[in-house]
Amino acid sequence: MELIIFLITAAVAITGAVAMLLSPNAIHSAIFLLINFVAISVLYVLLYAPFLFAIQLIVYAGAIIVLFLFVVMLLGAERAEDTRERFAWQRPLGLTLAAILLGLIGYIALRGPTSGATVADQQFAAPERIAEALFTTYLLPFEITAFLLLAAIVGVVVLHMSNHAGSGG
Amino acid sequence: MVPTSYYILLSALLFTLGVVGVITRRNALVLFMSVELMLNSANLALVTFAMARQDVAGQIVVFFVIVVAAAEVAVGLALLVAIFRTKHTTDVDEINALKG
Amino acid sequence: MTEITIPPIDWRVAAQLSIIFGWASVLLVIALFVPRSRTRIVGYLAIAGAIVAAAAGVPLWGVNAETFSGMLRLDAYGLTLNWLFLAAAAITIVLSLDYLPRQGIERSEYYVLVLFATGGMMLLAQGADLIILFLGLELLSIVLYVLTGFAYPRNASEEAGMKYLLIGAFAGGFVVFGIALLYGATGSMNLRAIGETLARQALTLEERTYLLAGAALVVVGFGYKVAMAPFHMWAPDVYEGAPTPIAGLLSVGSKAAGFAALLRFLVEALAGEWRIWAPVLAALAIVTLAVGNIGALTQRNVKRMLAYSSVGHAGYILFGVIAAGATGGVAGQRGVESVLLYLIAYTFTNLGAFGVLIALEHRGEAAWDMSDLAGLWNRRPWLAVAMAVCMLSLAGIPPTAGFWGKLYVFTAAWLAGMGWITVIGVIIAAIAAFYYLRIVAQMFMAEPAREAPLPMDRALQVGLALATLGVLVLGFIPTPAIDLVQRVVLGVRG
Amino acid sequence: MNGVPLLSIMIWLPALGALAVLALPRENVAAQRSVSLGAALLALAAAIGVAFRFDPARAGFQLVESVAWVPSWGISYTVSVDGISLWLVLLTAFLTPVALAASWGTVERQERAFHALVLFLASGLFGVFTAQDMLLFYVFFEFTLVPTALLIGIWGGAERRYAAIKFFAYTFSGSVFLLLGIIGLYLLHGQATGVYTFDTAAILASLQLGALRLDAGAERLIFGLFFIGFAVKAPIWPFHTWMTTAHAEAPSSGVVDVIGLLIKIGAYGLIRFNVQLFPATAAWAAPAVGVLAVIGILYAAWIAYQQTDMKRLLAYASVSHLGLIVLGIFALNAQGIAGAVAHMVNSALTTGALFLVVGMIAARRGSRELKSFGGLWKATPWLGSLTLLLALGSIGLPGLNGFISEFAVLQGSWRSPGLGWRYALPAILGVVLAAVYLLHMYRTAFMGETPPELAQAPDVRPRELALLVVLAAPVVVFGLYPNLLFGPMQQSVTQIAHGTLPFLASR
Repeated sequence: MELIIFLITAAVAITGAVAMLLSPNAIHSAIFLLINFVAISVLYVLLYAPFLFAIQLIVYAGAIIVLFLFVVMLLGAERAEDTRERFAWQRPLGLTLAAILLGLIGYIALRGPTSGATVADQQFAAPERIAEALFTTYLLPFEITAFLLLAAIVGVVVLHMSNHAGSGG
Repeated sequence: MVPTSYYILLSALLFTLGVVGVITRRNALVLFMSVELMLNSANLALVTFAMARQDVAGQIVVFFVIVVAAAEVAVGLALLVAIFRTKHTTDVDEINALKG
Repeated sequence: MTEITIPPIDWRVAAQLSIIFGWASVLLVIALFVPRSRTRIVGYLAIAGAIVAAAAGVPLWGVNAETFSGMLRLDAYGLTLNWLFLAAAAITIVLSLDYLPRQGIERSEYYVLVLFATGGMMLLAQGADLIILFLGLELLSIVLYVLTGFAYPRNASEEAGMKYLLIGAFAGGFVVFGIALLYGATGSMNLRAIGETLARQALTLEERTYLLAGAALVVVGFGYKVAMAPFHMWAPDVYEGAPTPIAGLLSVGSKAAGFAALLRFLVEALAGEWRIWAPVLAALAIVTLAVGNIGALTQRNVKRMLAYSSVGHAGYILFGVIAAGATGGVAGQRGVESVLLYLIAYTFTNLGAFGVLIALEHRGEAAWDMSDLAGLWNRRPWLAVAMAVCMLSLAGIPPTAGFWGKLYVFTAAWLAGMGWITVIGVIIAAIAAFYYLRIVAQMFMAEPAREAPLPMDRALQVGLALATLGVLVLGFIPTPAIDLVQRVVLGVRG
Repeated sequence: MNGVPLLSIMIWLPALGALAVLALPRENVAAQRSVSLGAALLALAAAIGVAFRFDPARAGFQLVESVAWVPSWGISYTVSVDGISLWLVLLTAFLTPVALAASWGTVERQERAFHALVLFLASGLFGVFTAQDMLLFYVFFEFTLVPTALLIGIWGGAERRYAAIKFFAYTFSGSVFLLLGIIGLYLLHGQATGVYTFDTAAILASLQLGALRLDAGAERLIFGLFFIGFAVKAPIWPFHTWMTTAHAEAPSSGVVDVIGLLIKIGAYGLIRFNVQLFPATAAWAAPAVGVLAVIGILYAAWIAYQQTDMKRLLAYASVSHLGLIVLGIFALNAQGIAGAVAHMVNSALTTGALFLVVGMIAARRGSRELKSFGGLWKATPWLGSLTLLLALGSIGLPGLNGFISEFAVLQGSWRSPGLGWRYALPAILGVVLAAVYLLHMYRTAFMGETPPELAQAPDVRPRELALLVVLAAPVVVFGLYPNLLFGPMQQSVTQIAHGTLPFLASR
């Protein structure tokens, strides 16, 4: 059963990726990428990574994709590349993939992912374990990410402000 | 149990698709998305190996990769917005003041 | 709920890093209170921070320790490189003090970002774990994207930043996937642990496949970072578009840090596979040399020429990296030393060359064409002499720093049993001398194209003098630097 | 007195003088001239001091001064002289003040930098001829390139940039092979004996004592690398084209030709490294090198005869002389090598003086084309007679200096088992041709009808007279008393020739 779930999810993920590449429209690309991300998050559940499942949905699917969409719409750049043809396959494909994903998630939620598990310690990556590791073994990288984000924030602010200074004169 | 190699195969495939995207597409936004796809496939591989080895390290790295990706996207989009305001394009081929 | 106790930390190991990151954060706050007209103060403070961090390293010489669960290493290798990075950062800031207001892009955050970049480089030099290497790389890169795009209102600068970012993110993807595969193959991301696993030779066929593929991907990712061919195509565009001091920092700091990490990765983790990766890297080194130097030959734009030349120099450094992995005899040790010496020589030389370009640049007007250098000897003799010294050093002509670097890498490669690449490298060095020479000829033997005044600020003079004197002193008295690098032993050999 | 490091003083004095000159104010030309000339004369005094301390009865290196430079690599600052380098050191010391004085009034701009570069060049040349450490030798060898290229490129003729770049590109390309050879020899020696050193004497000892045994392939490879470097620098035909361009485009006063281009570093390197370190391979290669040398002698002489530009003519003449020198070196016997060294000194003196003469008369006429001259004898009898003396010396008239060294080279090559009469005869033909082209030039310029532009040309000025007399004096002295020239080098040359003897005998 698990194999079937895996195969279906994998198919969805690949289809999403391919469709992202083929869409001439940046918005469609972003949505197909979203589908891909959600599919991968399903796989995370299968792989006993509940914490990452949540992070994947919240950060990637929630924040990054939204940021993409926001920029695309802000810039009006959705068809910056090739505007000649518009494929009719995108909408039904996207809807189908989304439906499959929803079904999968519902199934897993009802049955649980551990159909044929032979894993010794299913809790090896429980959120508490991750938290503990983050603050002990992985303290240094954790601190570095703090500075990395700080640098990125400063950078974004600088780029934005210099832009203002420039357009102001 | 799904064999580990299936997952690795899938992630390799997605990674390749991401690389292809970066190489073939010209829209800077889609380039970004392709890079995200690459990072995600790497994450999938990491989680798979973490599972195979019952080791939390792989998952921790995924966490860091996600943070880095977010920071990168933030800076990238800020740059893109800045460029777009002056040039009104996201096509990397038109970002060619430097070609020569 | 388990109690989380933070493990004890050996602060000696993280001392320099803490100073840099801490000071950068403090400066961010200070910058808020510095009026816009006196941003320079932040620059001075940043330099002071770099000097303090460098001084803090002095008592640490000889310490060989790890902390943060073996992720951060302090050894002579890391310490030497840290000093190099701090020197590069300080010179870059000195060169920027005058450049930024002239270009109308002076902002205090600039100096803070340079410090952050330096911190990223130091992480690459000290990191003993793939995670740290990855995060250091990304920290460095993200800051450099921003700094590359800093030169508003020049559109080219932002575009260069964008180009660099896309390539950098692409390369980052390779690194992450490579790390994933290495982790899958060996079950660890600690460099030494990977090396030990390999030494036991207990890998299955599948795991070996993962290992080699992962190593290849990591090398490709770092290859982009250090601009080795065929992953170099971004370099000329980015160098040209970036603010000139940042182009200098890119060409020395980012490259040195990339090589520092690559060397540690290859030697500590993958020394056991030397027979496989050495020929591959040797081929890459030759391609890099050819592409970089032939590319430089065709350029009339000096900034682009320096970019191609820096690609070419990556090839020479690769010689040392290859030698560093060789087991048995003195070759490996010589390789590590040669890479360090080459990086030291190259850093001073290239910063000097970019410093001269900065002196030539005026607001809103790029002076990077060969003809802009014409007759510089008549207009500004010392500027011409400084540039000539740097060009001779890049060409590897004694008695300059570059000569010793070349001599060292050639010797190391020969000792590692790669005499043939030494021969090719030497022949290419002879060809490369030509385009450096063309610049010297242009400065000394051509008539000036125009008589634009060249105002030079005191800070710029100091920065240029530092770099040029560094090249000359290293050239005449290389002994201290050589003795320094000869005491460097990569942890794993100890 | 013995504690004074005379050699180092001699090497570094000109460089210090150069820095001092650069520190002087731009306008004060008189001070610049006196400081630079003073530095050069002091260096000459030091060189003469070296000559007095030198013991001609001993072979090998003397007056060794050694300081560790990069001890961990076995690089040291070791300078010393033997009988061969002594002469080249003296030649350099002698020509430097002459060149500086000859430049007065001919350098239109930036005289300060001109003097400084000439002095730097002198330092480099001293270093090349005294360095006993291979790497130190290489450093000085390369260091001479930069001032020479700048001197040609800044103050030269119309095509000066091309000439300077060509000069640099050729010689630098050659010298990287030299570097490769040095590194190779260093590593092979280190691996064989465990002692990593660049010291020529130490490596020579290891080679002779058998501590370092190279197989024939490796030895030939390293010999070849050294040879390429020196052949380009020397220059041996067919690598000579940079030299004629450089001579043609160098400042027409002839200063740079005298100091920068005529002092034979390449030929010196051939003796010091190729012949001394690898006698077996030298014997093996002698016939082939001899062919190149003979072709060079004849070809350059023939081209020289066809030249109408006097500087070009002299340039080809010096290539032809160089062929003779190389032939002498690869005769591999005492006579040949001694003759070659003597000819290096003699041709630098006479050809250099002729270059200065060309500079002087070109300044009077504003042209170097032979056909615009004629009848100078009538206008400038003193200049004419001195030039005749120098030209005859260069041709090799018995009683003047050229004769004795050419004779030694020819005799040496005739007797050498590696070369023999097949090589000596065409070389003799080349010597005859030299008489033809030089006398042709002399006759065209100084005899015949005087064109109106030259009728009022002033005769030799006091400074010019002093220069030419200074240069002509050794021409006569060496001609009348050749033992002065050959005596001090005898032991060193014999020692080198002794090394090649077994390999020549086995042919």
